[in-house]
Amino acid sequence: MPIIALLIFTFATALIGLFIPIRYGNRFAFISSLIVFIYSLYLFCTFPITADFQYVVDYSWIQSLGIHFKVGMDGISVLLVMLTTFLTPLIIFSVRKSEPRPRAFYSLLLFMEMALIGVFVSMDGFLFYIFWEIALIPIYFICLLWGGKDRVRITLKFFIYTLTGSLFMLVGLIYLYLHTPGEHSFDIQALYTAGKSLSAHAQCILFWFFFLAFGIKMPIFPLHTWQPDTYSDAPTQGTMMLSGIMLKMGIYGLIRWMIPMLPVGLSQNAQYVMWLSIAGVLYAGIIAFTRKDMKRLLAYSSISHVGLIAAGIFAFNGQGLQGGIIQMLSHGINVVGLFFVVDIIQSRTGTRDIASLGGIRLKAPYLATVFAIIMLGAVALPLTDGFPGEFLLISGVFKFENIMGAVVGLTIIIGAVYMFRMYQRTILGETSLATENFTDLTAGEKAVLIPIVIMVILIGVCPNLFLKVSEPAILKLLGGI
Amino acid sequence: MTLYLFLILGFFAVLSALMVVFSKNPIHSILYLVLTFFAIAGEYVLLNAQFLAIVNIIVYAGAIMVLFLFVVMLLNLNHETEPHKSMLRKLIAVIAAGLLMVVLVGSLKGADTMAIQPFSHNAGLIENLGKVLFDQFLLPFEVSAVLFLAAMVGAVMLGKKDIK
Amino acid sequence: MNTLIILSALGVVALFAEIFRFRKGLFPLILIGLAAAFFFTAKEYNHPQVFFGMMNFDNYAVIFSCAILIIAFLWFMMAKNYFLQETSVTDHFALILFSLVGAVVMVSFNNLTMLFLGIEILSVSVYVLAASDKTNVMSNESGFKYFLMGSFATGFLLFGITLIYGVTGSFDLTTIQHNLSTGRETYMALAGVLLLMIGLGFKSSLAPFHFWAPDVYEGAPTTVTTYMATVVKTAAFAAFYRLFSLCFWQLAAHWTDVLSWMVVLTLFIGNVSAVRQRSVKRMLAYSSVAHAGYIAIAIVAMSVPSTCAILYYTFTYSISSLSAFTILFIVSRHKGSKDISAFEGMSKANPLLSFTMTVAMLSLAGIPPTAGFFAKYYVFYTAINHGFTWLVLVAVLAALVGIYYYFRVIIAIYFKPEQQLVPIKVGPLHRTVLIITTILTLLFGLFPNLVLGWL
Amino acid sequence: MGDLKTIPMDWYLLLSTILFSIGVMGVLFRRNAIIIFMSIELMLNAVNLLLVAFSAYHNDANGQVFVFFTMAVAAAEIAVGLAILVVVYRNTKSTDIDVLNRLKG
Amino acid sequence: MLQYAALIPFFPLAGFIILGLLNKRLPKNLAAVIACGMLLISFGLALGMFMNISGQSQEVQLAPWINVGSFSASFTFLLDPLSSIFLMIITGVGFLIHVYSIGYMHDDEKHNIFFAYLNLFVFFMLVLVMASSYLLMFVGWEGVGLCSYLLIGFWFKNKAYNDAAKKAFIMNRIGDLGFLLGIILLFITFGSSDYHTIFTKANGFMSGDAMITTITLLLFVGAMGKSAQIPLYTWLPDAMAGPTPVSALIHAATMVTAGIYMVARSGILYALSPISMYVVALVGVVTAVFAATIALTQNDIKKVLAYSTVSQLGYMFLGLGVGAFSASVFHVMTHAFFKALLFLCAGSVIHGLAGEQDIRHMGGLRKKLPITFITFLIGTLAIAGIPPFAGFFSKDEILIHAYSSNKLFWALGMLGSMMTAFYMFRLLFLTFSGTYRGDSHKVHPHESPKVMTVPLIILAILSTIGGFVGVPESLGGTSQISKFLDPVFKPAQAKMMMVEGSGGVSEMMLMGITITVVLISIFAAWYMYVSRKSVPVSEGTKLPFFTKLSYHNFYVDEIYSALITKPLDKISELLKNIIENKVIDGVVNASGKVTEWVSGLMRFVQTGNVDFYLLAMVVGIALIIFLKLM
Repeated sequence: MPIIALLIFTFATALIGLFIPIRYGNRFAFISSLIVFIYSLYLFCTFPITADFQYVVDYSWIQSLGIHFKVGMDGISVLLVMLTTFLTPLIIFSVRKSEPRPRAFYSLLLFMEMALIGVFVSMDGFLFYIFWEIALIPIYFICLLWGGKDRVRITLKFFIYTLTGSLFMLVGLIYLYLHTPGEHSFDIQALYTAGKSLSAHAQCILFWFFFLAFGIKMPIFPLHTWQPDTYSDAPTQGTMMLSGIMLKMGIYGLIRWMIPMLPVGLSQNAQYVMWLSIAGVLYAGIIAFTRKDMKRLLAYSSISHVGLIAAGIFAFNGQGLQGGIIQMLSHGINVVGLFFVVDIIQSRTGTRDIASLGGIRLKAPYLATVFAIIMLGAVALPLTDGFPGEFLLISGVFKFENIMGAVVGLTIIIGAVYMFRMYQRTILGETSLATENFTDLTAGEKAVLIPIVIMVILIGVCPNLFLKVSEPAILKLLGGI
Repeated sequence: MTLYLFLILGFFAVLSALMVVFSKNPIHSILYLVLTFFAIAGEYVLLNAQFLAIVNIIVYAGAIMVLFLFVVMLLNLNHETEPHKSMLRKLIAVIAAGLLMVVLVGSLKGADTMAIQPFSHNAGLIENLGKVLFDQFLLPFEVSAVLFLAAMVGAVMLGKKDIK
Repeated sequence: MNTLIILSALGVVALFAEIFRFRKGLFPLILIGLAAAFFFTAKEYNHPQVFFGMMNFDNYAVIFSCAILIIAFLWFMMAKNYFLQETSVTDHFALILFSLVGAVVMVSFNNLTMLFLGIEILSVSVYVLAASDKTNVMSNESGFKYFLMGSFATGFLLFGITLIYGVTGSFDLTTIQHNLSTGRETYMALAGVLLLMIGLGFKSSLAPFHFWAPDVYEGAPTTVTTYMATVVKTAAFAAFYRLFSLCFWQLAAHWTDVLSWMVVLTLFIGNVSAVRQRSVKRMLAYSSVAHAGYIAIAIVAMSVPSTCAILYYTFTYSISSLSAFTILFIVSRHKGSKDISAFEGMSKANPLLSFTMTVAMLSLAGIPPTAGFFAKYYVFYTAINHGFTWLVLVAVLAALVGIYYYFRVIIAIYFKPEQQLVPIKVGPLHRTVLIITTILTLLFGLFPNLVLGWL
Repeated sequence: MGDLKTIPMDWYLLLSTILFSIGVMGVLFRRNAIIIFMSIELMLNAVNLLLVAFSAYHNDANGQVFVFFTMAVAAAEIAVGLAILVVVYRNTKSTDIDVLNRLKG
Repeated sequence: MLQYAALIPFFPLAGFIILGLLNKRLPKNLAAVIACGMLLISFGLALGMFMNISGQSQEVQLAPWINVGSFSASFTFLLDPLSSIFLMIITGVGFLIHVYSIGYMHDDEKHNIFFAYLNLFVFFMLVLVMASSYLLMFVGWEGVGLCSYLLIGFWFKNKAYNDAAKKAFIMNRIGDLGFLLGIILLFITFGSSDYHTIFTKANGFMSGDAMITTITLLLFVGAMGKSAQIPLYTWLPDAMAGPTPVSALIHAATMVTAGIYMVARSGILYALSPISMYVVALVGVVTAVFAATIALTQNDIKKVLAYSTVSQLGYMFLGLGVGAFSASVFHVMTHAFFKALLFLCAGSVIHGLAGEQDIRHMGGLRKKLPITFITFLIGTLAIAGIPPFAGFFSKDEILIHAYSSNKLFWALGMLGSMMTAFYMFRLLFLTFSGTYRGDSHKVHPHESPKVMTVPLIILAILSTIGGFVGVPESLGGTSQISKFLDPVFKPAQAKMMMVEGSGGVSEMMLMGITITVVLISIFAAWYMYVSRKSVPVSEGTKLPFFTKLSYHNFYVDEIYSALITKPLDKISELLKNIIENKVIDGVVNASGKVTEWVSGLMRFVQTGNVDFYLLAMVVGIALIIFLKLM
């Protein structure tokens, strides 16, 4: 029931938000998302740490097809729901007052929050797919309506790209559904059973179908080319949503749906997909070296980070999975923070071009400090949030195969190179023409960034707080195969 | 005997059908078409469907062909206004149609070895037909009234000049 | 049967209205009549009746009739304004009502004679309607092309019927089915089946017999195009499926591969051709061809769920198309252009039109939570269930191309800066139609059981 | 074949197929819409012939009744068709089908 | 008592938090007092621990950290003799440098932040040495790297300084990757990263085990990065961009010795792998000599000291590599004293000359800066290895062990210490003797304030007497330090079965040789720079080949740049412009383009001519029937 409450509440606020007087639009959206956050925090704090799904609700939806409205949360879901509900208020709060058509913007954000929560709690394949796709619509419009110059082409590409994957996933889901024992059903357990009973050949083919969907969403090299364009052209809040939460959908899909359903498919293809992921880590990282546009640089860094997460998850051992989960949280938090910083810089100077910036620290020490801390999280310095995840992931991959671990480990060097380069050229040095009149963080901006900074350190120092929540679910997952 | 009759009528039908297509003057085409219909009506008689044969002549050769003639006259098409297609396209048309024929004939030939005894059935007699038509086929018969109504309304609607 | 009587009577009344100067009251009367027809049809649900062995009003027929009546009802609401400016309103209404008779016959036939007559009644009316904008050469051309090709295709359809008759000695579906199952003369029967498939494929615009569709759709008055894309298409597929599922399923092994290749071709041509269209109307025409391809997948994978798939798909597709065409109608009348540029930047001044158009496009593109998604889902499900996974993969690729052109409309609506902020006036009837179609699109998308539950 | 009194069904099939194909050829061959309409009539007649033959073969009146309906349909169609043609002619002053190619692409 | 020692790191952390949060709101003096005070408290606790440790080792668990299944890591501190020595060095020398900084940084506008960073650094350094597991050590390890980054780039307006900071961080990261992979391998091999568990389980391994060799080599990569060994040493000379106290604290006394600490800590593992030991020694000795040759020609006062540090670190690794763990730790300690002293003196000189660092513009400062001169002299004597100064004992012990292990290493070591003496005295002479060569109108050399000179004096004293804790038995000493460390290194030494020393007589002889060689070097330096008063030529003049090579650091930076940095940037652009844009995205876009193109073609098929449509239909029908029925 709590889950239904979450979904309905977010949906209702999204609707109501359309009709709220513009003056109160921001406050309304922020407060309602804050309520959602507080409620989910309550759920999180009282969450019983077992491997079973909690708060399960099961309604029959389309009887004739065995489709149910079945939702529930286990340790993995609850973390991602938390991530969503934590970031959404921040993202909403970070919207600038000057944004045109604010009500639609907030409503789309809230609507998206609903869809994302839905994705993370679905226990029915069909429902999952519906939420998966629904989440795409608001972000599409956010990018289309408030995006940059080349948005038409880019958003369409983004949409078709992601839909390509999803449609293949749909085919895969239907195929699995038709192999569920007895009365066909989309229930997650039934799909697990169905998937496992398939021949190795069928599993491999389905594996690639699903991989396409999740791989594009994340994105994994070489399915990533929609991403840098979209990130750099979308409005910052859209980028935050995309990178902070939405790409976790792909990773979550891997963990929740793909791997448990197709264990043989995984074991036969893990080699290839892991090498792809690792190639992505290096490839995107190296490309990030010379990016001039800050958003683009972060976009590539995101690909690089996600490649690592994917590799860890495909390695499919305790470290890899747990690392993946904690890294999902920390990556979400870091990347939202970083994109917001970029947004601040852009709104002050009108440019994201690294070369024309510099010396911001002289004018805005707070910004510089906050940026530095979040960046350190991104480069996985111990005691920041990036470290536990990255360490676990690398060791997970290493455990799977030494060479891979060693190669993927290069990320800690590469990441440092591009991040520090960017930091140095934008924040340090002498002021440039663009940054001469730079002003430091406003109270509102601090209100967004400080929670992020706190989370960066909190996860770094006490990762156990989160790891222990997902542990039973992960163990069950590992044991189930 | 009947076989020869069949063949002769068939020959006429085919020949005049070809003339319909190849005649340059539309009026000639219409007349050849009438000839074809007569030949086909002859075949009907051969099959002991006298009523249909008569109807065929009345409806087709009579009504429809007059309609055609009427339109041709109305549109003043009795002279050769039709710009002919290029040889290539005509050739393609002939080939395509020939192809279709070959394929159809090929697919149907040897499908079965049934034979018909002409003049030996009474199914085509008017009384039988009447029974079937107004008993079994009453509903289609009535529904075809709607068809005619629709065609009539349509033709009138298209034909009449709008009062502007 | 009642349905037929009511519809025919309404048609005749419409004709007389011209004579008795009853035009004003005609429109409400027709709506009431349609509602009554719907009521009497619905009453026959679960009471299958056979009339003279010619019509079988089973649940399939009842539900498709109801669907057609609902669509027709909405269509009348949409088309009213258009016809009021014409002098021959009553003729139009009468023709539509007659054609509805044909459509109802097509979904309930139990005899090839009825099928043939049904198709012809529907076609003849629509030939005329397509050409009904008499002074417009486009409309003339459209009607002429439709007529010429339609009657040509009728020839093949008839040939097919004849061959079937030759093999089975009957026009009655039950007898045909029975006689075919004894396996006699399969060869000729198969030729008959293929020719019937070609004839019906023409009516439902499957490639390579689709060529008429884009031209005719574009040239015909928008309201008539709407009618063709909705009622005619629904009836055509209902008839197609009814015939093939009742009579020819034993021969499925022989014709599914042909049909599946036709589907592939249709999906390809329909979707790919739509990409470069500037005219929204023509784009929708191609999209209509493409959708025929998706629906035909359900026929290829003939099995129990196919019925539901076809019902759901045709019905929801009709509703979404109705919505899209209505907006196109409104916009093109306002801007004087059917070009996609007419839609540019209308989002700010016309939130209702923009929103409903977006929903319609999403539905046609098959994006959840709209009905279009579930329709595609159900078709895919049917096909995979029947082992036609490869066909589904083709359809998936086609759907991706589809996104491309449907989204161009959405982009035009939202993206381009507003050139003029004049809100387009939307009449109350149109408004009602749009709201109803949009709500139905979303409602059926979320609760497909509302449609599926009946079959 | 033997008996002159019996005619093989195949021959009817052949004859009507040939006539049908000539109709098809006519449709493809000519540009004058009226001739094309006539060719279509030819196709329908070919089918009618076959129907009657089958009817005779089955000794069943249904086939012949169906011919009635075919004729009815043909008449209705041709009436509508010619009406459309007249409308077209009014606007284009031609019955050449190739003139009608504004709708394309 | 020992329990309280676990609190040691938290005082500097508290200092950092207070200074960091309040920052400018705090008056400078108060800030300085807080920073120094925190360190003083820590030092007090460290001292108390040192007094009470007497060979025990104790773990203090503070909190769990990461638990994943069998994998677990916690915040646990290990208190044992080895860590206590390092604690003493860090807090003690650190405190002095803090005090010195009060004077040195007095006028800097970011004074408070500077102290905050220093405190943070000390915190991480303490974590590093107190960690009871490799993973926690890694926390400190990366933490000090971060602080080093922050402090090198402290004057962030200068691009070169920022570059230096970034270079330091990234080079360290390269090493860290090795370290990290080593830790992961440890986890996989031993199921834990706790020293205790690992060292206990390591006893079960054979000497020369491949896994252990891999692990130790990977760990050593980490050490090479942090302790600036070939090939990862180039960041350290550049790191002199930071304020001089930073150079003293981080890049001389403490952080750079982390690598030595780590290898010493892992003694048992290294003992099990002769190959790794050999590699450590080889890298160490090569670095020692190589860096010394570069130091010979440098003209920047801090650069000379930096290369000297690299060289001295090489000695320490040599010591580790030949199994002289306690000797190396001993050298770490003495080095901390004298190198901190030297750096601070250099700072004092720079301070006195208003920022001048080029020794070609110095000279004759003996009179102007007497205290600095004397303390610098003591430091120089100590590093050169003149008895009884601290450096002599520690370095000699390393050399003696080297001799008994490998004569070549010893010979190279000798060469190195000869050069050391030369370049140090060259520095001394060029700076303090002769006449002032700078622009005396603009710059007025002056002695530094008390707050700076007092730490100098204290460090000078330590450099003088520090060596006595490790006077070898051959010289009648008791070698207290090695006894003190014995509990830590015993198991390792037992594994190695090394020959202990090579007999008293021979030791005496080796010492004699060393001293002689060093004295000759000093004389040579005196001859060149005092007697002949030669001064290094100014920039731009042609230099002899080897001098040039040495002066330009053998062009290693240029080589790295040409081989690694620039190609990577090129590859980056190449990947983006060719692979990304043309190939991958090209395929994606092409699919769209092809669709549009085909769509364009399809428009020609829809000709608008009915007869074509009809023809297509007929052909279609014929084809269908043909394919199906023929």
